[in-house]
Amino acid sequence: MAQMNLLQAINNALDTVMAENDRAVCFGEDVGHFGGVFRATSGLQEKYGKNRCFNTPLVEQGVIGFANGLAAQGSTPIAEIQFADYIFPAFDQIVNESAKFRYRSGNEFDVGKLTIRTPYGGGIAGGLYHSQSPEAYFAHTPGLKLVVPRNPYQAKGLLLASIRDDNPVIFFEPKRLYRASVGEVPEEDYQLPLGKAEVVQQGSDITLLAWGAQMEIVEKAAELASADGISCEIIDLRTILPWDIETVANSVMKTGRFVVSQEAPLTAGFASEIAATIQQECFLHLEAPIARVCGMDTPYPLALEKEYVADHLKIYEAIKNSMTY
Amino acid sequence: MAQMNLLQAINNALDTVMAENDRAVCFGEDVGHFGGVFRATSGLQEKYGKNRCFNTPLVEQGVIGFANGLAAQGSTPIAEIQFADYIFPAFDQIVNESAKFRYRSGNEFDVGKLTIRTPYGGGIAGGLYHSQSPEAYFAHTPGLKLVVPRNPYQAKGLLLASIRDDNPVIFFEPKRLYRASVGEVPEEDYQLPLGKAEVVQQGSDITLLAWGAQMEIVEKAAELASADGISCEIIDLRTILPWDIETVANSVMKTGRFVVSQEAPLTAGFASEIAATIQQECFLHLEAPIARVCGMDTPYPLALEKEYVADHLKIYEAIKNSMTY
Amino acid sequence: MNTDIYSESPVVHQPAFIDGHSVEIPILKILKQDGSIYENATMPEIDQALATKTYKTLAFHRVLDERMVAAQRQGRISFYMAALGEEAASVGGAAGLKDQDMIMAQYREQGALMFRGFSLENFMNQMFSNEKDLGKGRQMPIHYGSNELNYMTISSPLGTQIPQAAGYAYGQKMQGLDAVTICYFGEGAASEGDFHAGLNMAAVHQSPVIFFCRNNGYAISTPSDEQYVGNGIASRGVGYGMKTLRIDGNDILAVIAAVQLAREYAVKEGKPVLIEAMSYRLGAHSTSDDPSGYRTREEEAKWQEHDPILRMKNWMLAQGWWDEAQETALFEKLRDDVLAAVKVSEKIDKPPVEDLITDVYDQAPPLLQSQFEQLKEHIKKYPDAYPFTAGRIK
Amino acid sequence: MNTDIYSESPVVHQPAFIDGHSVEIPILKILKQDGSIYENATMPEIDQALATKTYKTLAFHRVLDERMVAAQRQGRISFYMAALGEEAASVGGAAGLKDQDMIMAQYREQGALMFRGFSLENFMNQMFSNEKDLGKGRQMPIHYGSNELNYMTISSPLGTQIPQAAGYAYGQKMQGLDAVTICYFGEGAASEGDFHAGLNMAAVHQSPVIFFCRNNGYAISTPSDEQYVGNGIASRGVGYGMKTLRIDGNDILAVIAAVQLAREYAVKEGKPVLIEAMSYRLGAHSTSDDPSGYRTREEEAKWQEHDPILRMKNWMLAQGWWDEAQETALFEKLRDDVLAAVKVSEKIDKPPVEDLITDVYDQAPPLLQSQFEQLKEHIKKYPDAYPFTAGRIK
Ligand SMILES: Cc1ncc(C[n+]2csc(CCOP(=O)(O)OP(=O)(O)O)c2C)c(N)n1
Ligand SMILES: Cc1ncc(C[n+]2csc(CCOP(=O)(O)OP(=O)(O)O)c2C)c(N)n1
Ligand SMILES: [Mg+2]
Ligand SMILES: [Mg+2]
Repeated sequence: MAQMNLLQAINNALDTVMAENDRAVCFGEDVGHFGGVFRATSGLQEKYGKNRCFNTPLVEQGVIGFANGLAAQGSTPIAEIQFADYIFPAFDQIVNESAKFRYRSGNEFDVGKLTIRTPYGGGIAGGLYHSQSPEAYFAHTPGLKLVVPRNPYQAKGLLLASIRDDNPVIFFEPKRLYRASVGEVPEEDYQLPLGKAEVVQQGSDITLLAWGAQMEIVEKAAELASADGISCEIIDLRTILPWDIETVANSVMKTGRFVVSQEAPLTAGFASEIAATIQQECFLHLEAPIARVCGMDTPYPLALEKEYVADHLKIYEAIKNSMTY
Repeated sequence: MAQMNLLQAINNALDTVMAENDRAVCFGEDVGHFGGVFRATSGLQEKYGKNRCFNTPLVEQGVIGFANGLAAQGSTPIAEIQFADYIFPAFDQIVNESAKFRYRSGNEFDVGKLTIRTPYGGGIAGGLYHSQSPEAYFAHTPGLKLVVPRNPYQAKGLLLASIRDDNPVIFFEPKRLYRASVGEVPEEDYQLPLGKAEVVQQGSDITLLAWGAQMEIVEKAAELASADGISCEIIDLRTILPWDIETVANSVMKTGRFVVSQEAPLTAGFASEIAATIQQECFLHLEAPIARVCGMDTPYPLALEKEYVADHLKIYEAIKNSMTY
Repeated sequence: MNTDIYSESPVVHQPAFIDGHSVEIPILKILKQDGSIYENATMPEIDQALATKTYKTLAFHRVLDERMVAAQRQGRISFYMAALGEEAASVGGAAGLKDQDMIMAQYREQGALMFRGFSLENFMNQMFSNEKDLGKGRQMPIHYGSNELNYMTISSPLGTQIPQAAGYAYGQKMQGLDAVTICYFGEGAASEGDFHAGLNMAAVHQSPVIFFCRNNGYAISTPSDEQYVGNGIASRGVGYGMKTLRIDGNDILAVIAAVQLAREYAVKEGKPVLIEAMSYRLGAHSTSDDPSGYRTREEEAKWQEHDPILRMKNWMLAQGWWDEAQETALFEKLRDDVLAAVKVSEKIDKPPVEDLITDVYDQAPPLLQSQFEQLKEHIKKYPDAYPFTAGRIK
Repeated sequence: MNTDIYSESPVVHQPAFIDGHSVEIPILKILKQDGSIYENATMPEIDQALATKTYKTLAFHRVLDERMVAAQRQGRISFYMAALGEEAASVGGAAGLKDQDMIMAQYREQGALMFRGFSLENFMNQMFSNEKDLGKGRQMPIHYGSNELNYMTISSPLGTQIPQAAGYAYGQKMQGLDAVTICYFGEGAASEGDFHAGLNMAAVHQSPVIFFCRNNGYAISTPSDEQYVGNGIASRGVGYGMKTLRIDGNDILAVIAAVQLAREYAVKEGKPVLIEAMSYRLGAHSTSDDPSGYRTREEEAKWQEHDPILRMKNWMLAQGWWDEAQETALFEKLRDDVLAAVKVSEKIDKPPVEDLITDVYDQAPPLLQSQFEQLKEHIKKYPDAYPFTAGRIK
C-alpha cells in the first residue's frame, strides 16, 4: 500500500489501464504533455506516446464526439472535460448519442468502452463556473452510468471499474479533494463495484446519505450528532446512476429517519429522486419527512460561498429536526 | 371567441406580440417563409418582414446564442427549437448563459426578454428522437422558467405571459396536441399567470398532478376512477420552474393521497422533485406513498410505444393502489 | 509551437481585407448528361462489373424510394425519406470505397447501404419496425444500420456523426488497418457546431476520414443561401488546412473518382479530406414535407434534367454494358420484389415486449427490471389495451 | 436559391485537391519595434490626444497586471489573469471604436475596459468580490462588466459570447444605431462549436460584428499547432464568406487601423469582419498556471523583443508626444495608485447576504425566499460559523 492523494490515485488507475490495454487512449484539453490542468494525466504521454495521450483542440462537443466514435470503433477512450462546468457543450453528444448508441442500433453498435472523467464541485472559491455539481443533469438519462468517488482508495477502484464497464460512464472527480484527500491505496489492480452504495458507518437512529466530497461534510455532522447521543448510519451512494435503492431502503427501514445531502441546488437535484423513491419504498417505516440538505436554488456564489453551501451545521440541524419531529 | 387548435393559438399569440412590439423577433430553423415545420410561425414573415421573422442556419447552439445576444441588447427574441429532442446542442447556451446572465453580472445585463419555444413529447410514432419530454433536464437550473400549456386557451395566455415575463422562459409545446386539441380562444390579448398551478377539477379522495399533453391522460384516468366512486382532484402544474408548491400541497393536505404523472422517464424526472417536496410538506397528511406514473427508464421507444407510456390505465391502477393502501 | 508566426505570412502595410470569396474552388465533372465523357477527363478506376453493380444499385434505390413514398401515402409505413436526384452521392461513395471502410451517414444515403448488400428484407423490416428489424423496431423508418456491413446506424440528431467519424477513423489508424471512414452530411448539417469540431479535430489529429458533404440546395425549407454566404461549403476546408475537392454530385464517375482519390490519400497520408458534391434534392425533404410551400416547379424541372441515374444509364448504353431490354426487365423485377417484400414485412410481428428494456445498458439494472415486471403484470391485467404484446407475455 | 450552382464554379475534369493552405493571408504591420513607421504604411486616424490616452491606458494595464499578479502571490486576491505582451489587442481595439459600440470580451481584454474609463476602484472591487463590486461579488477576479460603458460582463465558458455578439449586433442594426459589436476571443476558443455558429450566423444575417481573434500562440498549455492546422484562423473567414484581415497584434497602429476600417465597413455595409491579431502570451495563462511545464524560456525571450507597449512608447517619443520624465512619473503614480487602491478595496465588506438570492430571477420566487429565510435563521443560530454575514442580518 502507498499513501496517495486523490489525483495520484486517479493517475495510477489510468496508468494501470493504459499499461494493460493498448487501445486505451486519454485525451482532452491540456491532457497531453502538460498532464492536465490538475495533472491527473501527468506522465502518461511520456510513457505511452502522443498517439495515446494527447491534447485536443478546445471543443468539448468535439472531445466527446471523437470519444464516441473511438468507442464505437472498439478502442477505449478516456476523455477528460477540464471542469464539469464546461461539460454542457457536450451535452448532446452525451445525452443523445453516448446514452442511446446501443439502444437505437439494437446492439449493432455501442460505446460501452467510453469513460468521461471530469472534476466537479465547489469549495475552491471558483464561483459559478468552477464549482458546479452537474450530476443530476445526467441522471435523467437511461444508458449512462454516473460514478463519484469520495477518497483516493475509492477513486482508483471505481475508476478502474468504470473504464472496464461496458457502458458509457461519467466519472465525477471531487476536485476539492484532489490534493486534500490522502489515504492508503494499493499499488495493485483492484475494482470496486458500480451500482453499489457503501455503508461507511453503521447506526440505528437515522440514515445519512451523500456522495463524493459531500461525504466528509456528512461525517462531520454525524460526529456532532453523535455527541448528542444520536447514532447515524452513513451511506456513500458512489454510483448515482443506476443507483442502489436496496441498500438505502434497507437502512431507512431500519432507522426510520433519513437525511440526504448534495452540493448541487435543491430543486431537481438527485437528492430529490432519492427522497421520492425512498418515501415510496419505506412509507410505513418513516418517522419523519425525508430531509434534503442541498445548495440553494441559485447559481453557485463566490463571496458568500460559506453561507450558501450545505455544510455540516445545516446537516446537523436537519438531523436534529428529524429526531425531534 | 374563436375555435382554434393549439398551433393557431400559438400563432395568434406570436402575432399579437409582434404587432405590439416592433423589437420582437421570431427565428429558428425553417421558421421564416415556410412558417416552421409545424407551421406555428406561419404568415409572420409575410406580415412583419424578413428582418423580424427568419430562417436561421441549422445550428441550435447558434440559435440560442444569437437569441441571448439579442435579448441582452434589449430586443425580444422568440427562438424556436424545431424539436425539443434537438435542444441539447444549445444546452450550454441555455443553462450556463441564459440562466446565469443576470446573476453573474450583478444585474448589469440580463436576457429576461428571451423566450424559447419548442415542441415536445410523444405519441406521434416519433421514436427516441422525436418524442422526448426534456423539461426535467432544465429544471435543475435556477434562473430559468419552464412553462407547458395543456390546450389552446392555456397556450395563448401562457405564451403571452412567457414572452412578456422578464426572465428567460422555455415554452414547451405538446406537439401531439398541435392539431388534436381544439377549443375556444379569445381573439383579444390576455395572459395567464406563470408560477401558478391550476386546479382543473375539484375532488376529495386523491390529488392527481400532471402538465401538458399528460393532462388529458390523467383526466381520462380520473373518469375511470370516478366510475368506481373515487373523487379525484386534478391539477395542471403549468409552470415547472418555479413551481407552485402551495397549490399542490394544499390539495394533498386535503385529499391525503397523491399521484403525479409525467411522460418522461421516471428517474430524476420532475415528478420526483414534486414527490420529494410534497412528502416533506404533507408528511402527516399522507395516507399512502406518493405514486409517480412515468415513462420507463429507457429511451422513448417506437414499436412498443403503447406499452411504454404512462397511459390512463397505469394511472388508474396507481389511483386504485393508493386508495387501497 | 512555431514562435515565428510573423514571418510565415507576407507583410503588407495598408489595411485591406481578404475577400470572403477569395478561394476559387473548381467543380469536377467527368460524365456529361448524354452519357459521353468530357474531353481529357480522367476516369476513375471502374470496370464493367463495378459499373453494372453501381447502376443496378442506383436502379434499386430509385425503385425503393418510389415504392416506399407510395407505401407511406397508403398509410402502410409512417415515414420515409427519398434521395431522388441525388442517389449518385451515396452509391458512388460506396463504389469508391472498400468494404472494410466505415460509412457514417446522415440519413439520405441508403444508396451506400444498398451497394454494400443490405437486403431488401432488411430494409423492409426496419421500415416496418418489426421483430426482424436489426434495430429492434426502435427508430423511425430509414434509420438503418449494420455492423456486418460497416454501416453505422443512423442517428436523427444532425451533425453528431461528424466528430464521431474523426474518432472512429483515428481508431482505425491506431490499429494500423487499411481502412478509412466516410462521413456524409448535408449542407444544412454543416452549420452545426459538431461540424466545426469534427473537421478541426480530424485535421489536427490526422484521422483518415472522407468528409462528404451532399450539398443539395436545401435543408428542409431553408435554401442554401440562407444557410451560408458563398457558393458552397468547400471553402471551409481551407480554414481547417484540409485537402478539398468539389464535384458534380450528379456525375457518378466524378463521385467515384473523387472518393477513390480521397481514400488513397487518406490511407497513405493518414489525413482527412473534404468533398463537396453539388446536387439538388428533387423530392420532398421527407414524406412529412411539401416543397411547394417554399420553391417553384420550374426550379425543380430544371434540375430534373440532371438526373444522375439517367446520366449513368446513357453512359452504360454507350459503353455497350447495358441495353433497354435489361433496363425494362430490371425495373420490372425490382418493382415486383419491393411490392412482395412489403407484403411480407408488414405481416411480421412487432418486436417482443422484452425489447423495451434490452440494450439500454449491457444488462438491465434492477430498477428497470422491476419496471418491466410491473409492466408485464399490467399488460396481463388489461390484455385488450395492448393487443400486440398481451398474447406474447410469458 | 440559385439553382444554377454548377455554373458558378470553374469546371475541371481531373480530380485534384484544393490545398489546405491555398489562401495566403498577409499580415498588416505599420509600426516597427524601434518606433518608426514602415515605408508607405497607411496610418490609422490618430491624433496626439488619442495616442496619449491609448499609451496611458497601456501603461495602466501593464502596472495593474504586474501588481495584481503580485497581490495574488501574497494571497490578497484568489486569482488573476494578466495580458502581458498582448495589451495592444484590447487597448487598440477600444481606441478604434466609438463609445456606443458594445465590447464582448473573453477575459484577457481588460485593456478595452480601461480605455473606456472603468475606474481603478471598480477593477479592485471586482477582484476583491466586495460589496462595491458591480458584479456583486459573484464571479472570480477579472470577470468585469459595465452596462454604462458598454462592456458585457465576462462569462467563463469559452466561445459563448461569439454567437451572442452576432445577435447583439443584429439588434443594434435593427434599431438603426450607429453602433457595432466587437467580439474578442482566443485562438483556442475559436475551436468551440459556438465560434462556427457565431461567425456563420453573423455572415448570413449580416450582423455588424467585428470578430477579433487574439492569436497568442497558446490555450493554457496547448500550443496553436495542436489547436488547428495552418498558420492561423484567419483562413476560416473565407469559409464564411467574410471579409478578413490579419494584423501584427503587437503593433498598436495596425490594431487601430484594422478596427477603424472594420468598423467603417461593418456600419456602412452592415456585415461582419474577422480580424486575427498575431501575438504571444508572454506571462502565465493565469496565476494558477506555470508555463515552464510546457514551453522554453528561449521562446519567451524571443517574444519579449516584440513588446507592444515599448513599441508604442518608442513611437510616442519619436513623435515628440512623450518623454522619459513623463514616463517615470506616470509609472510611479500608477504603481502608487494601485497599491493604495488595493489597501482600500480589501477592507471593504463582502456583499450582503441578500445578494445570495437577488438577480437569479427578476424577483426571487417563493421557494428561494423561504430557503433564504431558513438560511438567516440558521446563521443567527451559528453566528460564529458565518462571521462575515452574521452581524449584518436583520
Ligand atoms: C440537431 C438537429 N436539428 C434539427 C433537426 C431537424 N432536421 C432534420 S433534417 C433537417 C434538414 C437537414 O438538411 P441537410 O443537412 O441539408 O440535409 P438534407 O435533408 O438536405 O439531405 C432538419 C433541420 C435534426 N434532425 N437534428
Ligand atoms: C467551455 C470552456 N472550456 C474550457 C475552459 C477552460 N479554459 C479557460 S481558458 C482556456 C484556454 C483558452 O485559450 P485561448 O482561447 O487561446 O485564450 P488565451 O487564454 O490564450 O487568451 C481554457 C481551456 C473554459 N473556460 N470554457
Ligand atoms: Mg441539404
Ligand atoms: Mg490563446
